[in-house]
Amino acid sequence: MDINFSDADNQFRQEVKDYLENKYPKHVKEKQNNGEQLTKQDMIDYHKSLYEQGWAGYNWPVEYGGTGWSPTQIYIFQEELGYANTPTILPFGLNMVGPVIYTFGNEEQKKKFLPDILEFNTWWCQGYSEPGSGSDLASLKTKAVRDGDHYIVNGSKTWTTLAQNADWIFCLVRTETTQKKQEGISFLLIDMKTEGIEVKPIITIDGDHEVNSVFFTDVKVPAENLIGEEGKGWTYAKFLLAHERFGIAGVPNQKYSLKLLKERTKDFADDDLKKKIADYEIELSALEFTELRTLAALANGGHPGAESSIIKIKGTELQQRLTEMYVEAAGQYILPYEGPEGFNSNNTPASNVSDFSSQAVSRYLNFRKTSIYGGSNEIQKNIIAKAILGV
Amino acid sequence: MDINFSDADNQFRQEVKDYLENKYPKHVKEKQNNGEQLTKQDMIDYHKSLYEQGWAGYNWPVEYGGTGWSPTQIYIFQEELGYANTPTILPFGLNMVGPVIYTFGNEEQKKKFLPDILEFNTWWCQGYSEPGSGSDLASLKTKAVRDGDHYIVNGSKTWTTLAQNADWIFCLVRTETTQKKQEGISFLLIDMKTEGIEVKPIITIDGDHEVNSVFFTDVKVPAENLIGEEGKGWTYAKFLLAHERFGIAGVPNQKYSLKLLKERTKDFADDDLKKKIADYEIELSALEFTELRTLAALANGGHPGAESSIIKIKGTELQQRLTEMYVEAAGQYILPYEGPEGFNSNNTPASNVSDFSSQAVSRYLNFRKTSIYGGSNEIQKNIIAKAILGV
Amino acid sequence: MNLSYSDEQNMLREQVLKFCESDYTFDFREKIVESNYGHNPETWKQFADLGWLAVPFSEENGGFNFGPIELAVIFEEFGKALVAEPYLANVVMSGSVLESSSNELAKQTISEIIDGTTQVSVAFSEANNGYNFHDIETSVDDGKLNGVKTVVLNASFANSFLVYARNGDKPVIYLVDAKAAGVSVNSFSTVDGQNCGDVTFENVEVGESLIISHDNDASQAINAMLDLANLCICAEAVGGMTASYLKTVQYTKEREQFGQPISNFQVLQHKMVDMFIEAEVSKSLLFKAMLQLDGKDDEASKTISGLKAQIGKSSRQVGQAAVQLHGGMGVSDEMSIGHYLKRFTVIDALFGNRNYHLNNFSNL
Amino acid sequence: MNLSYSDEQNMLREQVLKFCESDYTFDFREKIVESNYGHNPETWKQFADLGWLAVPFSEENGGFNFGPIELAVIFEEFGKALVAEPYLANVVMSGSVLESSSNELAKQTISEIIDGTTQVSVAFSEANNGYNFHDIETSVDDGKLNGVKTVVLNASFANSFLVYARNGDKPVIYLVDAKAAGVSVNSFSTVDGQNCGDVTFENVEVGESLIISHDNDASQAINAMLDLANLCICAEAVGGMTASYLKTVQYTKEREQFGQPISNFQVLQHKMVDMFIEAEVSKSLLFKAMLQLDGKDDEASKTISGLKAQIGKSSRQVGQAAVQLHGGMGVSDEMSIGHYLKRFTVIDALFGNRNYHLNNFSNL
Repeated sequence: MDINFSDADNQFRQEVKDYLENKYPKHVKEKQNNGEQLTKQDMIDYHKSLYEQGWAGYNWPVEYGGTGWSPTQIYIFQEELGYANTPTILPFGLNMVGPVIYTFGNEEQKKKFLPDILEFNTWWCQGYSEPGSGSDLASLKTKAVRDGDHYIVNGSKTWTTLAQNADWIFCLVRTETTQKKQEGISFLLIDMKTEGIEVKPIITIDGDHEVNSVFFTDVKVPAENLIGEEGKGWTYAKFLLAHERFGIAGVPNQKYSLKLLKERTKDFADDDLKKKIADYEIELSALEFTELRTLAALANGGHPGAESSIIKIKGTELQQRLTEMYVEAAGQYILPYEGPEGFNSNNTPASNVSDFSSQAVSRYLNFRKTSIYGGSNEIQKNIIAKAILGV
Repeated sequence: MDINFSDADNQFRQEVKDYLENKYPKHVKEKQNNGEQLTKQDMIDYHKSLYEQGWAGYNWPVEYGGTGWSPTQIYIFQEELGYANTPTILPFGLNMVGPVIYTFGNEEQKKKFLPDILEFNTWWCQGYSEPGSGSDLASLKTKAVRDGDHYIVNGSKTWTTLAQNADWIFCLVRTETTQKKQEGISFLLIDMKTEGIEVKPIITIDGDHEVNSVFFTDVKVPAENLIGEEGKGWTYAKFLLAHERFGIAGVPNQKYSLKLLKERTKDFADDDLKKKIADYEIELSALEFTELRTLAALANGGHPGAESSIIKIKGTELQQRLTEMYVEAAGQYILPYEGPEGFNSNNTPASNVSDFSSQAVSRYLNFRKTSIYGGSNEIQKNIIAKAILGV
Repeated sequence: MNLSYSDEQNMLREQVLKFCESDYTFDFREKIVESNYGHNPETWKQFADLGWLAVPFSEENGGFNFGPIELAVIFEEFGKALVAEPYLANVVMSGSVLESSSNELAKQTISEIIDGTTQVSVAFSEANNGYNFHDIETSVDDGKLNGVKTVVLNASFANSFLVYARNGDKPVIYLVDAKAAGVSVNSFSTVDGQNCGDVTFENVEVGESLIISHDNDASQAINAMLDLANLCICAEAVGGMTASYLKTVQYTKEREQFGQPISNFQVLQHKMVDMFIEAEVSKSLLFKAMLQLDGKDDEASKTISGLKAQIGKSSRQVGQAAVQLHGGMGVSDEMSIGHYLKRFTVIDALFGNRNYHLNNFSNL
Repeated sequence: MNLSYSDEQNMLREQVLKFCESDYTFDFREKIVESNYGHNPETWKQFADLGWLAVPFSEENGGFNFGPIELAVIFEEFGKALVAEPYLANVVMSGSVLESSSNELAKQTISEIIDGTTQVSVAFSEANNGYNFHDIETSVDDGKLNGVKTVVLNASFANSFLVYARNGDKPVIYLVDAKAAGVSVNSFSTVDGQNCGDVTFENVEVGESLIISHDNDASQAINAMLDLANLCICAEAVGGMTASYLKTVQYTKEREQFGQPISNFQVLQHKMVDMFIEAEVSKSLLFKAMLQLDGKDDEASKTISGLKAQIGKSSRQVGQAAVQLHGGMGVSDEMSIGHYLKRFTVIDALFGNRNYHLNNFSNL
């Protein structure tokens, strides 16, 4: 056991710093550091800059164009990006559908989709949840009926993040009605430009438009877009969910936000918030080392399993606590609202010396979703109870 | 609505103070204030002094020798006793079996038992829990078989508080094996001197002997000691449990302990414990007013029902938090142990300026039971969910 | 000691409850919040007609001479219905400051508030004083008022401001017309759909006639206002918590997952029990605080600090649990449930948050 | 970076685990705790024969030159089995202080500790210094030692004491024989069945030859000892937490209520999941701390404070939940489960409790 980084590791860290210094797009950097919202094009520019560096597939195997990095390298990469406050790498292509395609897809699908995912030529979104299904994912009702070379898809998906930007959606659809609801589900890739698809925004309590409902009316999907076997979609879905939970904790981003919070509160007279911050920081390092232990197990040939549920639960709890501390630090100056909607002029309230206060409540409210989506934290506890504790 | 006390109330408070000053036994007072353990005789002396004052039945109706006090009077009485650090009034006779007898017993039973309960001529204990039953109280197995004028009782009870001092025990026994476990249970009063009863101590993790196992082997109990109808014991048991939960929070005692804790910690440099104490004190007043609201509802003709579960849950949580704060305040000086058992001389550790430290861990461990007994807090939440929320 | 509401108080509750159910549905509220900073002139007129704008004022001033208990009753019901009208800013806060004054200008202003023809906000908070509301820089020199007040509630609709300032070392409260030369308002919608603003005073002429209160009376008036305002928003939060747990119970009974209503799951049941308990104990403490304030008990301020600290904790727990148990619907803007959490967050931040009041309680 | 135990470390764990399972059952432990302050000379001899008493010492001093990782491995297993032997007081604490010294007396004492022929305790804490261990009154004047040390671990069996004192302004550590004239020990069983004592020094003659360490080296030696001791008891707590959740899972599967194993109840399942999570994240932080201490990282002290604070919270939660889920059996002295909670409580209280270390972490 050894916590020190090798010379090679240190050299690698320098490479990441060089990227951040020279190749990370300047306009993205500037907006991020000012707390401005990024456009779709900004996000594309950022992801493409990673691709050009050869790092888009930072957690993919070499054979599919990934980096094949060691856990230590992935850790360093994420840490440096976090410290530099880069945008979150969008997970829908790289961490979700990508691994499903290279694990369960056929050669043609790999050739067709993987390069565009890495190069960020296609923006993906996730068609899992439905209005009635929620945490009971397998109860989904969106139907795909085989009709010659096509499936005809009818139904709707909800809570679809950034569907308004997406080129493709990966969907769980019901291809057969069976006794056991986990059977008869298939995994289908659908071009968002196909006729019959309608995207409607859902405004969340933070006033933002990030999620959507997606409606499918007689949507014709080529049968070649089916991943793996018809009816085996549930297996692929569970594989994806375990991968999704991994990295969901956003430790590097949390470290960056923590740094800002400490700067903001360093002159506070009362110790209370400082103790809360210390308590949070301690738990954050415990979470970080839990991720590292899991990464080490993976490097020894394991798979992300129920242990990743710990990371989902603790990671989202800590993210939520962080947003609560931001609210506490801002005090009454959370009131004036400068969100995307509303009547406000471009004036900034006199009490807001930075964007710190005005964003506090929006972030707080926005992060409530993290303990709900991707399998609510209650569901994660059910998973651990069953898979690890055996009760 | 009015929070102020009437002149009559204030005069009543003075009467309680007079009792405490003049009639509350001096030897009990001294031991209590030095934190010494009371003997059985001390407890009897204390209860008899209340009886002589006419206050033993402080929450009983006048017709059975009770005081018939208003909720406000009961509140004042308990508050003054708490501030004076008097021993807890033992609930087994006065709050448990007494109300069962005067509500469900026949005239002879009332005449035979109630005066001795008030006068504390009989020490009662409670035969509810069994080794296998725990929170699933109705699954009890102790059997009573009718044999002429008697029942023959076989089985065992456990966690019986102060059975070593008791003259009588009230028991739930199974008089019939039925489909539904709540049926076939009867409520029996048993003289502890009867042949075939054996009491064995259970030592708890705080090192104390407070609870016991009680074994019954062919114990002959006169049939006249059956309360109410055979097979209806579950109804009486539930009535008793709701009464038992009421007052279980021990708010006045908590106020006294809080006062000591505040004195002990007033010069502490760090604010952390002071904030915890403030938080606790606030919640204690919330609990106190919850009790008062319930008392007011009772005075208007209600019965203690599922609402008393709130008082049980919050009351025990707060008691436990209080003991945790004592441990925190004592720091490393919790280590030297001066409990009833052990090798120690009568010397006091140099670090213990008072009994404060040495008792901290014992109290902490002792109070863990409060969220377990009388229907565990999980069971209380089930009760609220069903009876109040209707889920 | 008597812990039962009077018939009069029960009738008042009934009246507010009925109004909210029939005239102030969530959809109606959302329209007002989205279009007009939470204030609807017609609703305000209804308030005036129902006599609600007169509730806390003395009979001498044309009011009903009701006290903290009646205000708490109203706010508990407002909290259930998420009422956004500027009752707090006008009737409670300005009302409290004005009622404490015996001068004619104050009396005149009260009568205009009661009939709904004017709106008044107290401008007391400043950007750099955190929650130390008496540490102010706004000052009067040579009859000219200068300073900037922040987070002034309902600044968008206020016709005048009660400005907390100092004259040399002495505290003073002036009534300043919003249209007076040198007054400028920069207003914002608040996160919970009401409004507040920065109000800047630049060489505003303030004669002696505009003084509502001065010296010790002025700082006492601000303290009394803060106590009453905190009591009212705590009552509002208690109403909101009650609505939150009731709506959550209802939702979980209707929402099916894994082939059954999710209310069948024990973990969710216990979470709802925790919500219920938090709402109930908060309500109990509200009783203590309103009774003490009503009885002018010396401990009232301390109890209100305790209540505010308790509410900060309980309402956060209840609001978060309500959102969590509603799942995706909990974070959707079109459901009311998330708006309770928002309002709880604002209530905690107003007039001293949980940590501030925990300190206060500890030191009082 | 490498987060896998070496083969040697895994073998050590295996050895300790096997010993505890076969030679240190709970019943055996209870007898030793009840009859002899937790220390059994024969068990101690087994420790010596297995080489465990030599673990942290340098090869030069006849030890295995193992570091914090190996000690953590041992303590994690000790924690699972509730081992009460005075390994912490002798091998870790006195060992750490003695190993930091280069003088002959220290080397001689180490060899006696390794072969199990002597026991030594560090006497550093005083009644009035709380957790400010460098704020001491015990002093040497004219070659005479005077002062009272409190909560000296294993004082009942110590043949000598490493006494932290000051000579004028300078810190010094002396090795003082327990039988020397002027030394008196007032010992107590501890709440968790071990022992500690007050040790009084009254005009005890201490020559220069008894100095183990002085000046800055002495205070550094105390700090290094505290870091290592805290790491070890945190590892012990991690072992105890692991045992607690495993035993609780087992118990709930066997205990039937309402016609089924209570492990079927979702609320209890989630409570056990919470226990599991707390044990796991604590273990993760233990990894960070032991690796940093092993690598002589500048941040090690801060991380150990963080770990101690985390353990204070997590172990309390796990210990309390374990007792609660065992119901009546949880508070019964004859079951092991309550003894974990007791030990967690003592571990939190030793060498700075959660609040102390939270402050430390915040200020470092």
